[in-house]
Amino acid sequence: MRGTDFISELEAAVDGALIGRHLDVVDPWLEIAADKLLETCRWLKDLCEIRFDGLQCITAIDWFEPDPKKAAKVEWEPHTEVIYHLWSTKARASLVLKVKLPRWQGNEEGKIPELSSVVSVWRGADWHEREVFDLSGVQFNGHPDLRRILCPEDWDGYPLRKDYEMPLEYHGMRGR
Amino acid sequence: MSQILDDDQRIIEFDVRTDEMLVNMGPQHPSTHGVLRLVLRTDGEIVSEMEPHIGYLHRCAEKIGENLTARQWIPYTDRMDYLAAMNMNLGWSLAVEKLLRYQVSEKAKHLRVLIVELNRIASHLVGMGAYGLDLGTFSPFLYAFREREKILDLFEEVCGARLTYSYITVGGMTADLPPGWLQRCEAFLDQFEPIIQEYHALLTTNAIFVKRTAKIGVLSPEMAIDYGCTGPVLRGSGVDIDLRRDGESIYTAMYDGYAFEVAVMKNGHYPRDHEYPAVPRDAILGDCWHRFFVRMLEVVQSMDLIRQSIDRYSQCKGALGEPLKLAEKLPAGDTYLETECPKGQMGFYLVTDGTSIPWRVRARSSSFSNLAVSPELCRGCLIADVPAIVGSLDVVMGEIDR
Amino acid sequence: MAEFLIETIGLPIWLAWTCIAGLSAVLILNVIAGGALVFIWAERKIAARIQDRLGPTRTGGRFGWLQSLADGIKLLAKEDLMPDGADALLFRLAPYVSFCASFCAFIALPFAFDTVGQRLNVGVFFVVAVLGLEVFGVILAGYASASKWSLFGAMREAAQVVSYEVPLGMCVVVPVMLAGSMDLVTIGEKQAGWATNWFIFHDPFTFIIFWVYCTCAIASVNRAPFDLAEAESELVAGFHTEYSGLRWSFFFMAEYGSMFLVSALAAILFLGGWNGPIPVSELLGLSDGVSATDPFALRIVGCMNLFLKATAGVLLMMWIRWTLPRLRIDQVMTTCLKYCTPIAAAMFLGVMLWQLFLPGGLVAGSFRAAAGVREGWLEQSYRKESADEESLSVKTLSRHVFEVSR
Amino acid sequence: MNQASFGISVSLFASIDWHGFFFLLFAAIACVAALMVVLSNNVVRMALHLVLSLGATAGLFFLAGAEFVGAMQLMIYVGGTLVLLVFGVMLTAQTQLVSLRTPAGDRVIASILAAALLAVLVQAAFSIESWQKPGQGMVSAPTATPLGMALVGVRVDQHAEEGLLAPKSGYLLPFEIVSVHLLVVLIGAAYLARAKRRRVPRPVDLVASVDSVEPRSSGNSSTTILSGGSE
Repeated sequence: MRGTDFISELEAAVDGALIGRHLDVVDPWLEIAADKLLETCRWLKDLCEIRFDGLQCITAIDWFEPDPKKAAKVEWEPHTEVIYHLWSTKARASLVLKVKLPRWQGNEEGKIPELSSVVSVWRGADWHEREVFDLSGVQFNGHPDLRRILCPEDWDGYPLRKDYEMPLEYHGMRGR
Repeated sequence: MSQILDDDQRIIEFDVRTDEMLVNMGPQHPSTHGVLRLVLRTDGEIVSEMEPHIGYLHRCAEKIGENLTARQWIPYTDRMDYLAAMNMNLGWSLAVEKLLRYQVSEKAKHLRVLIVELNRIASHLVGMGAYGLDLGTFSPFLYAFREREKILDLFEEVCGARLTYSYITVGGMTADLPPGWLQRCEAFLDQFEPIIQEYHALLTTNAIFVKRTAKIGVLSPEMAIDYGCTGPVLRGSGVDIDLRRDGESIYTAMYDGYAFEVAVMKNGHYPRDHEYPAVPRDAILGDCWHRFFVRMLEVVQSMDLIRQSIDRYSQCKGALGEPLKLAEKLPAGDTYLETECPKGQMGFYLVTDGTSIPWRVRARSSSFSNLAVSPELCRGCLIADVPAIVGSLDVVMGEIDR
Repeated sequence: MAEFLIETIGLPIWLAWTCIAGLSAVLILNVIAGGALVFIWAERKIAARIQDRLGPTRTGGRFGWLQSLADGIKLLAKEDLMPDGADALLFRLAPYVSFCASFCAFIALPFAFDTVGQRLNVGVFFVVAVLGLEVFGVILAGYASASKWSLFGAMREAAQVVSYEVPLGMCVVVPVMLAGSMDLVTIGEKQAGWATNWFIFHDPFTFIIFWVYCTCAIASVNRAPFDLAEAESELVAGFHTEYSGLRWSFFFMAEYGSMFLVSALAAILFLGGWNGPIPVSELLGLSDGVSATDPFALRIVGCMNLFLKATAGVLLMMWIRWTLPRLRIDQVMTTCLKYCTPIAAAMFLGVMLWQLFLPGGLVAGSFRAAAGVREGWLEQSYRKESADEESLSVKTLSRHVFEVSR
Repeated sequence: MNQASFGISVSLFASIDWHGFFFLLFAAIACVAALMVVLSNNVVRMALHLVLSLGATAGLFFLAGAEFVGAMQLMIYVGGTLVLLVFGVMLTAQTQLVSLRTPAGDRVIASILAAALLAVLVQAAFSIESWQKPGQGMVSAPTATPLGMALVGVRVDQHAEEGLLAPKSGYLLPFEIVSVHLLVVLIGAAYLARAKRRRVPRPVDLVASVDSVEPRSSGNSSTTILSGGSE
């Protein structure tokens, strides 16, 4: 059960989930629609013939070029991307899913993008999602307790965003 | 093999009902490994809720990675799991080489196996010693560090550093082995072999150690996989996964032709390539004792690997090969690679936009997921078990907080 | 001793008695305080040897023997902090309660035949009772330092010491039964002669009870596998987390004092106290075997014997401490309630039956064969010269009684 | 220190009847500590003063030559009961219980009752003539053996002759009954105070019938699922 028939089975199982496929790169990946993510993951873990029971890693990338000169030359427009690395412990197979989200909810500054949480599918996602929320600013709906995990609770701003400015002062400590 | 616990050892009916007490252990607590703060809600001696707080050692290595070239980021990988820096370097170098589709020389491959397995022994020694410290006995810690010093001397001869080596870089190694190093390494292995039995006598088969670790913090295989636990924690629960055999092709290629058994309990017994102490009667698969025992087996396994790699390395003709240029241009794209580090599977995710500086760098830490399971294991145990459980997960804070 | 001073030096009576009283007080206090200092140094050296390192070598001469002095000065110089939430009176009082309890037991502890602070007829009982008081100091310290962790330490310690008094008491009753009296001096004297007279070799049951006694002793002194109170890994430093400087050293001295006390008690109860393995003095005819009339010099040898045995006990405790990991609190309780107490009870029964049927003990060869169970039990060493106060001596009384009641 | 004053202090020193001095000291400690128990408002202080007072009574027993009873007092009361009492106090004296304010009204009533009881006791004490003259000092042979034999039935201290001929029944049986009775009471109390604890679900309970996850044919490296299609 390889490649194409896996993809066709995925499309059959969750319609409208698969938006793009990029198979000729070093690590082939599939692009999944944001609203269909939870359904896809549940299918991959429980119903798909190859049980993807291991969630290796959740990462968020901030595609945004701060200085205008370079921004002109760049072919993608600014967005936030959340990447899920899954693997199956039985079949020794790995899979990469990507979800594209707007940088800010409805494009107004300060409201972070929303995405459904996959903690109900893999318990391991709990801390990974908290880290993505903490460092890159992605709101995971349905997460048991979405709090900052690495930065202090009352830290503002999302450090791994490209346009992030270190605060001038934090509790009396000089920032910059 | 299902053993439902009849004598509910962990639920102890206490007559005196004291009120709930919120108690926190750390961050400067001597038993937690580094700056980890555990908040326990205890009722008398029983821990009803445990929540680890991390982030005290967060140095935002990933943000810095967005301004450095691939080779310049190597020293940051050293500081993640500072007890096994060589494995970290290897993981990052292989990820970049996978993106570049670059093959290192045969000699470099065998040298990498040698160095990485030696570092695994050093890391497991620290794990064993610190675990003895958690359970109250101080002596094994010193025996472990006495042996580790010898390994660090060997590393010092190779790359000049004792803890953060930055020796393995993208495209090979910064320097070849000094003359006579292989003989000294072999001498170390020969004198280290009998000492392993000492450690077994001191801890593994020690009645009180068994009493403190058997049946404590039992992690079922499904929960281990569900939480993304990897390495000795996963193998301690009986899941037969070791990336050196089941990993990505570029990583398993290094171990091609090496004979080694994965240290996991398969249908009731561990691999028998050496005579190991028997599993105590009341230890269940997945408890603290098994996690500790898997690490002790891996030390012996690594010694075999080192001996094989020494033979292969000395037979290789040809040059070691120079590492890539400092500002090597990276093709656009992204790649993710996991390698088998002593604490578990350490993954590096590299996203590039065509220049020599990566767009995004992400390190997936093994202890991060291993620690994520600890609140589940510590629910309902005694206060004295919390360091035993957290110690058996062998977490390193540098790797968790990055 | 006092007569010796009065006749030879001609001191007035009261001066002689005060000197003796002063001397014995100083002796006891210094022996223990000095002992504690030596044990501190010994602990560091032994721990080092076990862990394949050197331990203190530079302080004061070759083997770092001044290390304890250095520690003492450091502790004196350290500031005596007190946490603000602490209950001032209790916080200051706790170390001294613990210190006094541990040292007060030395009053009744005989070092040689009659060289004892105050010869109590209920010596053993008194020592065990006072040992139980030491837990007060710990409880008060735990509560007064107003920190959750020390409270935990104090609670654990209280639970442990109170529950370990039960098996300890049972183990102590066996030698009392064999010697027929609670007076430590009598117990010690009963084991004079060859080593085979020692109670540990009296019969298999006493041998086992000796080891049960050792376990309970280690537990009641909070050492090695049972040192829950200051389990560094969980409770930082247990009840004396908040203490520093001199106050902390009092806890330390109390611990070493009671360690020495417990091993000295073991030596007297089971290992023949001040009697050496071979009765050299009798063989050389220096004394007629009944140690009451020994010349004074022999008592010095007796003291040395007891010190050697007690120190061996302390070194054993140190050895165990640096090899074994720590037990969990419920395992400590289980060992006490499910292992030590039942075994002690069974052995007690065993010794009683043995005593009934084989009064001479395992090796009947001891030339001072104890008369019979009743006489042994009743034979008191207070055969007063002036028997007038007592209408009839208890010895005749006892034999008659049992004929009547049979 | 010249000879004269040395002489005086020494004679003073020798003339003090040590026995009386210590008796007064211990009695004073016992009474003051008992008072402090009543007066202090910090629960743990109360417990400490109780310990002091009972310890002083133990001292009195020793002074009176009753070593066995003194040691018994030390062990049972101070070493056992009070440890548990302090134990209990420590666990509960978290916040509200630490300082107890007794209203003035109760104090007055309490003092009246106490004074009445004291009067009765003092009157009774002075009415017994054998207690009039100060005691005749230490008992000659303070040993525990007569106690043991009294248990068995031989009352050595009383008229020794008849005691010998017709030994009355000793105290052994009542002694045993009382101890068994206490044991039953203790176990009952422990059972009643047992906290009904609901079972905390633990991961171990989820250990269903687990056969360790057997791997697929080992030896080949893991590949991405998507690459198969494109090669």
